[in-house]
Amino acid sequence: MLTAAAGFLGNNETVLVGVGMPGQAATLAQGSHAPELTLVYESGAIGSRPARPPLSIGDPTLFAGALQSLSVADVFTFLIEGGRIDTAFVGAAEIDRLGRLNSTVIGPYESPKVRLPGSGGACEIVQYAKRSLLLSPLQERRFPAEVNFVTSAPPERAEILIVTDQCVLRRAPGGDEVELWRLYEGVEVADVDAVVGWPLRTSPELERMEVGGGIDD
Amino acid sequence: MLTAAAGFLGNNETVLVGVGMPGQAATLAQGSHAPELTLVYESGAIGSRPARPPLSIGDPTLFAGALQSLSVADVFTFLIEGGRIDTAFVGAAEIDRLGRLNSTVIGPYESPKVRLPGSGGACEIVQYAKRSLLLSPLQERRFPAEVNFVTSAPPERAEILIVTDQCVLRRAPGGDEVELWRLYEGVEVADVDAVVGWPLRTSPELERMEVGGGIDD
Amino acid sequence: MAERATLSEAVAELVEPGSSLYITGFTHLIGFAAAHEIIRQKIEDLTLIRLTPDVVYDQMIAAGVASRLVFSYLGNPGVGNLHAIRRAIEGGEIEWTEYTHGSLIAALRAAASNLPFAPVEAVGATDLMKHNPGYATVEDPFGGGEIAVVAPVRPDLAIVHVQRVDQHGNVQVWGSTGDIREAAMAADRVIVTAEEIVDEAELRSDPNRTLLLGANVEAIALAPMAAHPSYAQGMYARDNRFYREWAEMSSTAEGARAYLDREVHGLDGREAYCELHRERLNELKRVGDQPAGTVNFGINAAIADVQE
Amino acid sequence: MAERATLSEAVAELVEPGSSLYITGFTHLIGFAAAHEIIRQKIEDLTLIRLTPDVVYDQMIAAGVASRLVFSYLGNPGVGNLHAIRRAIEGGEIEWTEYTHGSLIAALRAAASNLPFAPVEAVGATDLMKHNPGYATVEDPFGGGEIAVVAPVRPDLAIVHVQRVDQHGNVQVWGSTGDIREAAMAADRVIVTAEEIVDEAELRSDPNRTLLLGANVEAIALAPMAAHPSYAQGMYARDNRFYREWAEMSSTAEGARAYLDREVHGLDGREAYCELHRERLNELKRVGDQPAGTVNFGINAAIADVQE
Repeated sequence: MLTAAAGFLGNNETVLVGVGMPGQAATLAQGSHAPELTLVYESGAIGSRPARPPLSIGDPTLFAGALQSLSVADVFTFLIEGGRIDTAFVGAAEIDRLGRLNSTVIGPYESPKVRLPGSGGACEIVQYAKRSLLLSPLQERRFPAEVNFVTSAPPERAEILIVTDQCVLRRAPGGDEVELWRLYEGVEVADVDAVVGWPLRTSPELERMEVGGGIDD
Repeated sequence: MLTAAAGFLGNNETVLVGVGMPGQAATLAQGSHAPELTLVYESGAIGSRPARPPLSIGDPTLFAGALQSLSVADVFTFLIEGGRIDTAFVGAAEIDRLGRLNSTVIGPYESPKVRLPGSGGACEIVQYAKRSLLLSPLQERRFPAEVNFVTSAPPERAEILIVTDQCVLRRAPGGDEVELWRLYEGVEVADVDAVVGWPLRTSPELERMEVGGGIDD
Repeated sequence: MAERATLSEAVAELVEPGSSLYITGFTHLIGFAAAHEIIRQKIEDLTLIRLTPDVVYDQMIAAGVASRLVFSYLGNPGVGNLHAIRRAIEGGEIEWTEYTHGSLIAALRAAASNLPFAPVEAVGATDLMKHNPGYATVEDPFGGGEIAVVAPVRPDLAIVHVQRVDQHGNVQVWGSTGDIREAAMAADRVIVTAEEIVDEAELRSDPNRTLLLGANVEAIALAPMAAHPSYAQGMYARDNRFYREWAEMSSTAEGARAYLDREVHGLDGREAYCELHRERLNELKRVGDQPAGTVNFGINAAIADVQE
Repeated sequence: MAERATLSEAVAELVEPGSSLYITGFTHLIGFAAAHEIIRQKIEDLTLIRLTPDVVYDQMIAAGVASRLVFSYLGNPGVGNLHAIRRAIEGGEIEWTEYTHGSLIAALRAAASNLPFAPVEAVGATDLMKHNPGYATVEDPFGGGEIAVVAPVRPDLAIVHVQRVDQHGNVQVWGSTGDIREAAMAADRVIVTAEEIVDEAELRSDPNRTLLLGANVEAIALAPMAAHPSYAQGMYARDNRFYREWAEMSSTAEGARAYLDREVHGLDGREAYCELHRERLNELKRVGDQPAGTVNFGINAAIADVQE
């Protein structure tokens, strides 16, 4: 998943990342084909060069030697809502046919079965980024036809890429729903169909994709 | 006028000033009874200790050794609109019975007879400061019953003090119109009435006032 | 004007039962010492506001001092869940009001500048709109259709932990400045706790680094290591081991309570806490030297002559 | 990504006839060199946007390159009137749109963050409401009555003069930062002119001082003394004598034209201008040494071990 995600990052892009896998994917891309990537953390660390892996997005290692330190208000105002994020890594427990994300709750909102972290910046990030990139294992509970709660909803002009451990799903810019777009070696369309909770359309651009680091890296 | 204005500034106040007379009055107060005065320039220089008189409100001498440098946006957001200005010096070509100020235009707005500087920050400053303080010579054209153009209008809760070369006019907090409040030595009520363009009320608190530095300082 | 106080005095005087409180720090410079002091003084029925409740509010909620939580992201950053808060929410033991980061920071900014609302367009597309009465819509008078707006969020009190403050309460912070300015300016009153109290002249050498003015601060308390177990740039690292241990301890109500009994109620203040953890704190404090470069603020003092 | 260019190339490529332009600087770091270059290249029909048009726009309007002015304060700061602009407005020779400082900066911020409007309550009480279609009112959905709002102001281009920039277009400014961030972030494109081009490492030593990212800048031009006759903190003083001379020269249209013929059209670029004024510039550059104090950004690099 990391290698696949890294492959989608272009050089010269401004990428919003978090700690963990997103940060690792971006670092991977920086080390190979995208050395000019500008990393943005919603904590306000921009262009970080961490001396060690960050423990959280406010970790001093992300600010020491960074290009810029912004307040949270300014990151949201000028970079996120300003539409200056090319690709944003986001997290979610569920993603649905329309590319809407749920990271808020399973069960009724007022009396939750499972209370999840909530939006954080995801609502604004998904609204304004040119492309949102989700890393998620392909599991049935994560891909319902309709999310339990709409935490973030991509606008029509935005692209949504969902990099899973078996395939890449995509809602194209201007598109109306999520489609099967890349299939890793050894995975069949039927394998994906069996998991996704709606009749999954196949993109006219569907291709096989070789994932360098292996599908479980 | 300077000495009179300085006398109205309390210690521990946050005072918004400009270059010229307001800055001089504040400096006078700082040098005598109000050493803890915090000076704010709308340029973002806060707590300045200028090594020489500033040429404009963005003069580096106001920033070198200042307590804080804020962007113009942050001065307006956090200090001015935040209601954190105790006393604000403002300028105007006209002030009327209701304490409204005109610094925009004489004659029709679209085809001005005299085009004045405009609001600058005055609109927001007068709206949000606890007290606005105007330095103005007592001249007929400056005190019409109704201003030609409302550039700034004080809200009911705010105080307006107009320090002239002959008297101090005031609209008390919660008051409805400007009244004669202090009369310098040697000036009579009739002298002021002859100039002001409406039947000027006399404050129940009207007192004689001795102005240290002379009325034309 | 800011008054010097001990942390315990400042909390006793300014944190009122039933009031709303914002402890700042976006995973950095989190005011743990103040939170522990509030728990120790059993000041209850609080409304706790923070973008990221973090372990600090998880502890306060485990301690039972809060009746309401206002937040935009519930997580133990880099570790996982906040168990005490999840238990309280899933068990219906606490009221909560939920925002997104962008709209909560906008709501604070609206409060800070006395505006009746702030536009927060992105929220319009979410289900959160239905669950928080602090959101509403207005018709864009310039023809853009219906737009979501947020009402101001104005805490009664903000408690701000910073790297340094001067004797008058003027504050400088570097590295992550997070939510500090917006929360402090939105609040009616501000307590500053600081790693160091320095001379005003040190701050005045670099006015661009000053985040808050003493004129807007009620109380200053010297409180070294007050952000432990979170970080302070240039001073100490996060105690990540503790963040993980808390995740484990707090997975039961009993575990959380045992911790609080031992390290909060069982100690008479922050000094005892630092003494207890001395060795660990000394490890965390081993930070390298990475000084900010300087710039020249110098002026042409002779310009008054030059210009004639 | 920012490209290196000469000032003349950047202006020729990015300033389009008929477009809207914001030259930044709130009485400090005003981009005079860029303004002169636009006049020299006779790029016309511009909409000029600035909180304080200052002498820089007075010259551009005297030169006839603008058809519209957007502003919030018309003055020659510390000196008096802007004669060319007053003549143009009183003579009906130019269109204008007028704001207050607070609402124009809010309109730039709204543009910078893609919001359809910003609330600007104070403007509601003024006559300006009636004369600027960029203002409207909405009903506060939280019960506060009618509230004034302002539409976004989005310049096609911002030209930003700064103390230093790195090879990638990342910008640092100290002293007054004024309107730079809001104007640059509101604009579709940004040209940076700088006193110095420094290595990225210098900026990285102090990320809190970075005002703009290179990722959001189109072109960088090295342009020492480009703010003359205005100031650059730590570099040179304002040429106040010139501000006064301009007040006198520009009191007639002929006087203003004579100046522009001599010092703009009559010179082939900023280098010739600096050469012409060399002695004067050397006087203005006599600034003292007043270095900003440093702070430590150092981290605990061993934390990964410590935490186990």
